[in-house]
Formats: sequence, structure tokens, C-alpha cells
Amino acid sequence: MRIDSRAAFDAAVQAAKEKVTGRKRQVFVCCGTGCLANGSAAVAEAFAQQIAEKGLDVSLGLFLKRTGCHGFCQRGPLVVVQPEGVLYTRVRPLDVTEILDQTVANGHCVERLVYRDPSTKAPVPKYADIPFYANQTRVAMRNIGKVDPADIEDSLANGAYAGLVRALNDLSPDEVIAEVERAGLRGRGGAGFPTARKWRATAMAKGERKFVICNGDEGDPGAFKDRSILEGDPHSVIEGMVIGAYAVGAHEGFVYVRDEYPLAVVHLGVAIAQAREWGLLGKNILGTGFDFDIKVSRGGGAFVCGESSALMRSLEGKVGEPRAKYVHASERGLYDCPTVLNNVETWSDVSAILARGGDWFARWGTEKSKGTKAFSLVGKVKNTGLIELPMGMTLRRIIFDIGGGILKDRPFKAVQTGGPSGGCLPESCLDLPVDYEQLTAAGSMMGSGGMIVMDDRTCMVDVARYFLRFLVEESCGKCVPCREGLRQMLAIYDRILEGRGRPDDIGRIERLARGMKLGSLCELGKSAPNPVLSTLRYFRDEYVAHIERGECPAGMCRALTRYEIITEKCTGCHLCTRACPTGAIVGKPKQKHAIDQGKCISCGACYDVCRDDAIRFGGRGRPEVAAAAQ
Amino acid sequence: MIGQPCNDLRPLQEILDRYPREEAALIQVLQDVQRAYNYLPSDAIEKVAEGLGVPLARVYSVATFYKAFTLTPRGKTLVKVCLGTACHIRGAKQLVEEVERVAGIKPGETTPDRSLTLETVNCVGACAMAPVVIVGAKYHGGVKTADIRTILGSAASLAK
Amino acid sequence: MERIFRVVVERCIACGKCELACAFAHGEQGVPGRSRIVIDRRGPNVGIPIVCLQCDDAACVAVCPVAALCRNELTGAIEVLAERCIRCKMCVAACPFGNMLWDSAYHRVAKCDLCGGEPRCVPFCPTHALEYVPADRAGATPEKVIADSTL
Amino acid sequence: MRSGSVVEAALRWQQRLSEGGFWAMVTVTVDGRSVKVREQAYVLEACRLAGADVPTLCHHEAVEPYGACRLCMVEVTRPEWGGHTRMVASCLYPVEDGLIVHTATEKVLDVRRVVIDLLLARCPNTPLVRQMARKLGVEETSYEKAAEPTDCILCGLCTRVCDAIGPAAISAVNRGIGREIAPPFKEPPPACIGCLACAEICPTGHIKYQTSDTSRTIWGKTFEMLRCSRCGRAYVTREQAAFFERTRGIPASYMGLCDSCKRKVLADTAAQLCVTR
Repeated sequence: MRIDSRAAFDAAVQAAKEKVTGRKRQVFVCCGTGCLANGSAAVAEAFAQQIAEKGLDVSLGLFLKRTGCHGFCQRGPLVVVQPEGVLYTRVRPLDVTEILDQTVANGHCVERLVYRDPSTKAPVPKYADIPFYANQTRVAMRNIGKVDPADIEDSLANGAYAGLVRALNDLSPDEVIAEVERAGLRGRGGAGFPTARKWRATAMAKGERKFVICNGDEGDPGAFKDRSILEGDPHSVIEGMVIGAYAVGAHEGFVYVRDEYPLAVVHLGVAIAQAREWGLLGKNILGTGFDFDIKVSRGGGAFVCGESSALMRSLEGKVGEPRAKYVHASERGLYDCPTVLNNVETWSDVSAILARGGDWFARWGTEKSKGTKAFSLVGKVKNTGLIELPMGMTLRRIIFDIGGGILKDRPFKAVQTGGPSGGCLPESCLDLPVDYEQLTAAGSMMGSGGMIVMDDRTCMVDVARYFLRFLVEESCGKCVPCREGLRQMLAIYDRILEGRGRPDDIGRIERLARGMKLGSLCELGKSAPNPVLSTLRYFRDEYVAHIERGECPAGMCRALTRYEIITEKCTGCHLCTRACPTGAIVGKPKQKHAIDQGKCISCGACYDVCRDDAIRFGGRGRPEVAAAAQ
Repeated sequence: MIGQPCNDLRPLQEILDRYPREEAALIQVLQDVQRAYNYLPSDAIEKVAEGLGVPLARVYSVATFYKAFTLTPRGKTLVKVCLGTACHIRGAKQLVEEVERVAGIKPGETTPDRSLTLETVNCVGACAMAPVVIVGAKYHGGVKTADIRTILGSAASLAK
Repeated sequence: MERIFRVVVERCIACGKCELACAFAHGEQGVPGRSRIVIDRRGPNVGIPIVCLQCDDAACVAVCPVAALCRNELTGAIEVLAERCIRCKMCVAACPFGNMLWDSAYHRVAKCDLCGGEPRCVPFCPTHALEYVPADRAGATPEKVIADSTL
Repeated sequence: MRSGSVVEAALRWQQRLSEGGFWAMVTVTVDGRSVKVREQAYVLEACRLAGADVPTLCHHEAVEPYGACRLCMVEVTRPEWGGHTRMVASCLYPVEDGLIVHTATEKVLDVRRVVIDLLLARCPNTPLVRQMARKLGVEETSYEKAAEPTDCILCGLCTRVCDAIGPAAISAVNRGIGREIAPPFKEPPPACIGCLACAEICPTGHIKYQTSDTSRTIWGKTFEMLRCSRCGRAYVTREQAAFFERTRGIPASYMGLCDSCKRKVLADTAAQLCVTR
């Protein structure tokens, strides 16, 4: 079914809508990577089987739809029943019959499967009422969880490609760029470079062969919004890229997808094939004579390829080594031709902006950072998952209102944003509105939207080392400050966390961090010191504790921490004995327990399960001090 | 000698026929070879260099740069423990140590009977279900140290 | 004005002064380089000076993989860009006349570059066997040149 | 042409060519001195022309600039930037008319000291690195010395020159701190033609080789030399001559004799032509 004119497009959308309205009742089963891991495939299978057996699709007009990731993965497998709008969490195949009989057949809600508010424990059946979703404003993720990624008609019925039709038929390339400029859209990859300015530079660059690239590398640990968009609504990205190509005059496009996202590659491939089939991609798009095609390129497994020039080397089949960007990619990018490279979320926003207009997008956000931003809220927070919010919302509201507060109500300590190039922000920054300028000023970065919440049981010096170890593994090794600097910085941290820190270590770290920030060739090296510098800026006392007193305030550094049971408080509940991996806790149930220091590896599992605060930890002191004490 | 020949290049020829003879296809070809042979055989790398007209040294450089490729055969089942930030602060380190204890191998190594390979990966995008362990194609979320033995299950000749 | 480096073989008395001049002209701190002009001695006072012919279609320029041999438009000589030369010695092998030499003292290739327009060997040649004359008089017979020489 | 320093001679020659109108010229101010330099040049060449001493390790005129060692960092600014400066690698930053370059501010020297300090930790026994470190005021490394010290500073000059010549026999393998220069599978490289360019261009002499008139060995591969059919002396290997014949069209007949034997042949021809004797 090929659309080769505006009229044909409208007819196709109409037909798609009728198909949907025919479905009086719908069951949405989330088939994103998260829910699949929890067994949602079996749940979908059970639904399909029982619907067929009972002939419900005929009698009730029931339609089963496999959708992309709703973003609430921790509570998966997720099932939504429409038109009631009820969300069921942790659904297992044997619950299917009950859902069909109760909710689908006669609209009753299955109490035990409904989401319960973590603090008040009250059931919240309606999808829209759950705070996790209520406070969100979804633009880039507008169709995720609503459309079946493998069915283009479903996307068409939900407004897909409307922006493209408007762009190709009503607007000139400059007007398209002006629309994006009016929206105030900035790059969602992390740096926040104004998208319109980037497009305009590429449009004006000389060269008849130009490229459009979607950066789906998303190497930041703790970030998975790009995965969810690519898996859940690939058409929004495809549409955005065609619009971008039209604006800058490019005819070849690439989507670079991470090696760790196999499902995204599959869904994207299906969507591209369907888009070509329907005349929305490839030759003579929508009959307007504009040609543009997209190839999917699977990454090789290298975080550095998230950096634009390294990504282009990878697309050229080369090693992912960045090049100095003294000449911008908009003039000499892929194969030294003018190239536009934007993040997955940016492309998805573009398609919404062209459909609804720049002013509609610019209503949200702050003065300089317009629109909405998707975050992956993870770590020690009750509601972990994908959220999309207007720019300018405060960290406190995100973590406590939407995130439902800290796990097990432990005290909040820090939130890490921007991944390995970002920083850790303490309690004092909780009232910061989240946008590019504020986060950078506070010493962190917007980055790709990873937001990792940490409680008092997280050692900030260990977090800084975690990022250093990550970067040592992911550095491409080309330039000296990054390759050698990261190795030496990690060596200093290893020393500190074993209690062998030296007084001048902090000075040496700061000097090396400055050398890397100014000397490195690409953003990976230049931003590598950010986690170090931000933890030094806000949690300097923890460094001093480790170096001078050989003590870890969070009790996580094994070499420095000693666990003991406070005998008077111990109730003999035996929980800790079961949790201990090395059997280091001695004592029968109902009796006082004690820790055998010889076997104890200070992993802290006992401390986490003990409900009576009968276990405490303290610093072992610096090795030479501890040795003298023995 | 680093790497191992596989002496059966028929599947490789099929892969090469699917791609144009240009350097840009190199990483996609190596991905397919890795999937077909479960590693990059040395003679396959030489054939790919010839097939795509790319110097052998450059193909070898790409084969050792990207983490998706290995030059030695991996175990039948690949166990990946995610060390992303969310998984790290939910105790992924202990999981890696538990697998090391149970299967007797370090990250990057394969059990002597070639049944299981342990690898760490820096985030697979399932952070909401941290900590995550992937056994073969099956994702496991919210894994505790005690679950490791059950998750690995029959995959490995587990050290009792 | 284009000048030509002319060798009048008949006048050469194989005294070797040109070789000395060239060696020291291309040496530093008194350590002589290798002379780019080589006298093929054929008996007492009989020698044939062999020096680079600055070929138009030069084999050395063609073989150099990094374009370290370039023609100096002003002097017409092919010069070695030492900064660029990677010492692969292909030019030494490729020069059909053997005028590309390997200077082991300075570990570099050596070739006659007409000393940037003032060849040092010319003033030292007692019998004017070597001359750097304006191009239009290069064809004149040797005697005529000596009569109105301004040297 | 009394060349005070090889670099100066090369640059003066290029400069003369540019004055000849071959390239458009731009004016750049380096440490207060303004110099005219050809438009396609990089800031490093402008610094050299202005006589500023900018250290480099991974730069060589024979190959494209690479920007890996980061020693040549300088601060650049423009009048309209209002005092804001940018720290860039001078070997890669293209010159612009009116650009102002500072090659020795405290910020620049600090970065160079950190870089050479890190290199000293990697190559504690390498004379060139120690000498450059001393020149920048770093006597001992303030970091942990490498367990197995090496002379290889991973500047990539060897792999780049091999690519430039054509064989592309060696490459940088692995990623990050495991990165090293090696032939494929660490076996003698099939594509190597034994021209020794990699060993010659290596700033620290890390690449070892043996050569004589009969054979040459490098990267564990032994070559047979192309010997002069008269006196037996040899400068290039057989593979090298064959490679250049194939790629540069130099007939093998040119390479049959060594340079001194070829001069003798030329002298014989001249002798026959000689009129009076």
C-alpha cells in the first residue's frame, strides 16, 4: 500500500483509524527488553491463546497488542486494559484468565495485580492516576506503550508522519529549520547544542553528498531512554530523520544502534521496511520527488563511539578513534561530507515539533532550555523507570514525587546525572531546576538523561572510582592525557580505597584532572574528570575520612570497614546468618549472634537485612594503624 | 599464535556475498562472523580482509578494538553480568564474584569444558531491574547472590 | 633569471676541490657531509665530475612515497625536504644515474640542490669546469664564455 | 644553502614558494610576533616560523597530523572573543587570518607538564622522554611507574607512515591501556616490504631491526636484499623494490646497480662523448 500524495496519506490515516476504533476493547502487553526479561512474552502468548480459545476477539471486539516499553520496567510484566485504562503490574501467565474474565469481560478490577503506592500502600488502578505517569509530559515518548512498533498502521493512527507530510508539502527547507528554531530544540544527546544552528550550518555547507545520522549508541551506564524509543516507537525517529534530511538536503541516513540493543535493531529494521513499502522512505517520498533512505548500523561495543567523530569512523568501518573537531561535522563529517548527527530523542522530538508546531513545544521548559527531556530514573529509588518531564522541574520533585522517594526510606545522599561525563549532586542541589545551564553550573551535565539516585549506603569515593574504571576500559587509548591519565587516576583511587591514601593525593588528583580536562582530544577525556571533581567538590569530607582516618562513612569499602553485632540489641532473629555469603555469623536462632572477623568479608549483607539496628560498622583505620592495634 | 583458524569458510563466503566490497561494511561483516562462529577465526579475518579489500592489519585492529568480537571461541552459554551504574550500586560486584566462585572463572574467561563464558558488560539498558544478569539470551532482573546458582543452572558444570 | 649548472668535462683535472667544497657546504659544525659531486678519476689529472642532472621527469621524485623531493622553482633544482623524508632509501635505489646518495654521517639522503642558487663548488673549480651560467649562454662554446666572464 | 637547522631550511623553502603566490596567505600573531603563513597550514607551522619553541612527539611532516600526544597544545584567541581563550592542539588547528596564539602561558605549560609527567610514568627509561621532561621542569614522574617500562609512546607515527607508503602492514591493536603497535596476530606481517620507514620515523627508536647487504629482519620477518649486480651492495629489499615498481612505476632495470656503480656507467658514457681527450 504505497502513499504517493497528500490525499493518499489522509486516506491511509483514515483507514488506520477506523481499524483502531473497531477495536472496542484492547489489551496492551509491554514487550520492551525489561518486561521481556520478566517473562512478558509468555504472558502475551497466554493472552493470545485464551482470546482465540474463547473467541473473545469476535464477541467483544478485543485486540491484543504487543507494545514498546512503558518505562516502569521494575514492575513488569505490565499489562494495560483499555478502555478502562487499568494498569496491571507483575502479571504472570496464570493471571491471564482472571484478567480476561474480570476486567475485559465485565470491567471489574483485579485488586491484587494493581499498582500500590509505595508509601501509602493504597491501590491505584488507573494508569493515568499513578504518580509515576501523572506528572509526566511525554513528547519523544508520546506513542511508546500505545503503538505496536511492528505495525505502521498503528503509528499512522496515532499521528505518525503528519509532520513529514506538512514539511514536504507546505514548508521549504529553511522554513523547516525555522520551525525547529522556534521550538528552541537543543541536542538531547547531552551537550545541548541548538539543533537549528547545527542544521543550518550543514544546509549551507558545500557538497552535494550529505548525511543524516541518528546516534543510538547510548553508552552511558544507567541510561536507556534511547532503547525504549527505538524499540517502542521507531517511526517517530524515522520521520524525524526524513524531515532533517529534507531540511539540509541529504539523501543518505544511518541509525547507529548499540551492540547491546538487539531488540531495537529488529524493531527498527521492521519499521524501515514498512516505511519504504508505504512510500514514506526511500525513493520519491510521498510523491514529492524527495529521495532519502536509512541504513541501520550495529555498533561494535564501544562507549567512545557515542562521541560523534568516533561514531562516524565506526560507520566508515574503522576503529572508533575520535578526531579533533576543529572543523565541524556539518562541514566535514562522514566520509568528509557535510553531516548532521543528532540523538534518538532529538529526532523523535523533531517529528512532534513539525506535526504540532514549534510554539507548542516551546511552551514547556525554561528560558534557555525548551521542551521536555526523557530521563532514566534508576538506583536507590522506589519507582525506577523512564520518565519524560518538562525542563525546569526540580530534582526533588523528580526523585520524591515521581520516583516515590528513596528505597527502604533510607536518607538521600546524591544523584548522579550525565553518566561518566556528569557529576554527583548532593542534597543541597535538590531544588535545582533541571536544565542544561543549571546542571553544568552545579558541576554535572545533562548528558543522556541517566539519573542514578544514591542513598547513605553508597560510598562517593567508590562511585568516582567506578566511573574511572569504566572509562579506563572504554577509553580508545589514542591520546596521552586520557589513556595514561585515567590509568594513573584509577591507581590513586585504588590506593585510597585500600586505606593507603597519601595526604597530597587530593592535590595530585586535582592537578591531573585539570590536565585531562584541558589536554584530552575528545569529550570522553575532557569530561572524564567530572565525576571526580564533583565528588571532591561536594563530598570532600569522605575523601579525608578515607585518606586520613582509613574509614568509609558509607561502610562499603571492604578494606576499611569492620562489622560488629551490638550484642544488647541483637534479638537472635537469625536473618543475618542466612544473608551472610561466607557463613561468618555465629549463633543459634533466639540467641545472641556474633561475627567471626576471620571469615567476614565486610560485604554488609547482614547490615542491610538487620531490622533491629543491631549491627554497626566502623573504620578499620589505616593499615599501619590497624596492624599496630592487633 | 593469537586466534584460531576454523578451517570451514563456507558460512563466511555466504556472509561476504551479502555485503558490498567496501570498508564501511567491515564491522557489520565481523558481527555476522562472530554470530556464525561464536568467535572471529584467524583465517576468517584474513578472508574478510581480502574480500572487502581492507589491509589485514586494519581488520585485525578493528577486531581487537570492539568488545563484541573475540579471537578465541566463547563458551556455549555466555553469561553477562551488567556493571552499569544502577546495577553497580545494587551490588553487581558481589554477583560477579559469586559467578567466579561458582563457575571457577574470571570475567573474560571460559570454563575448561567450554560450556560457559563469563563477561561483564557496561550497561544493557535494563537499569530499572538492576542488578541484571544475562544467561544466553535470557535476561534476569533483581538478581541476588543466592540466585546465581539457580540462574546458571545446567549451563555450567558448576563447582559444587 | 634561469641559470644552468654546466659541467665542461674536458676541463676537469680531478683536483677534488669541488668535492671538498660540497662536503663542507653540507656539513655542520665542521663535520663534513657527503659530497654531492663525485669525480670519476681516470688517471692523473683526468676526471669526470658526476653530479645530479636535475631531471625534468625525475625517477626520485616519482618514487618518493611522501613527496619529500620537490623542485625548487627558482633554482630549478630538486631539493630534499629533510623534515619530510622517512629514509626508506627508495630514491637511492631508483635514481638511474646514482646521483642520489646515502650520507651515513648524517643518516640522511644527499643530493645536489645547487646550494639554493649559489653552488659552492663553482668558485672552487680552478679550471672553470663547473659553471652556473645564465640559461641563454649555456650553449656557448667554452672559450667564448671565459672571454667576457664576470666571475 | 647553509641550513642552520633542517626544519628552518624546509620551512624557508615552503615560505618562498608561498610568497611566489602559490597559496593565499594569512597573518597570525604568535606570542606577539605576527607572521604570514599559507592558508592551508596549521598553527604549529606558524609557531615554528615565528620561532616559538613548541614541543611535539607525534608530529612528522611526512604524515597527516594526528593529535595524540597533546604536547603541542597552545592557547588561541581572537580579538572578538573578548578575552576567552581556547586550548587546542597546534598541529591540527587550522590557521585563520587574525588568529592570536600564545605558546607559553602558565596554563599551556601546566598541561604540557602533566602530559610529559604521564609519559615519564609510562616510559621511565626512554632518553627522549626524560630529556623533554627535564626541559619542561619535570625531573621525576609524580605517578606510578609502569610495571614493564617501554620505549613505545604510542604516537602512531609508524602505523601512519606505513599506511602512507601503502603496505599498511602494522596497526594499533586493542583499546585503552592495552593499546599497542603490532603486526596482525603478532605474527611476521605478510604485507611488510621491509623498508624500515617505521623504524626510522620512530622518535624513541623502539622498533628494532637488523640489516646488512645480504638480509634484513624487522617485525620477526626476514627479507632478501636487492643486491647490486656488480659490487653486491644493497639498500632495499626485493619486496620493497617490487612494491615500488608496482605502485610507483619505477622499472626494475633502474634498480639493478648500486648508486656508485651507476655513476661509473654514467662516467663511461661521458668519457665516450668527450671531444678533446
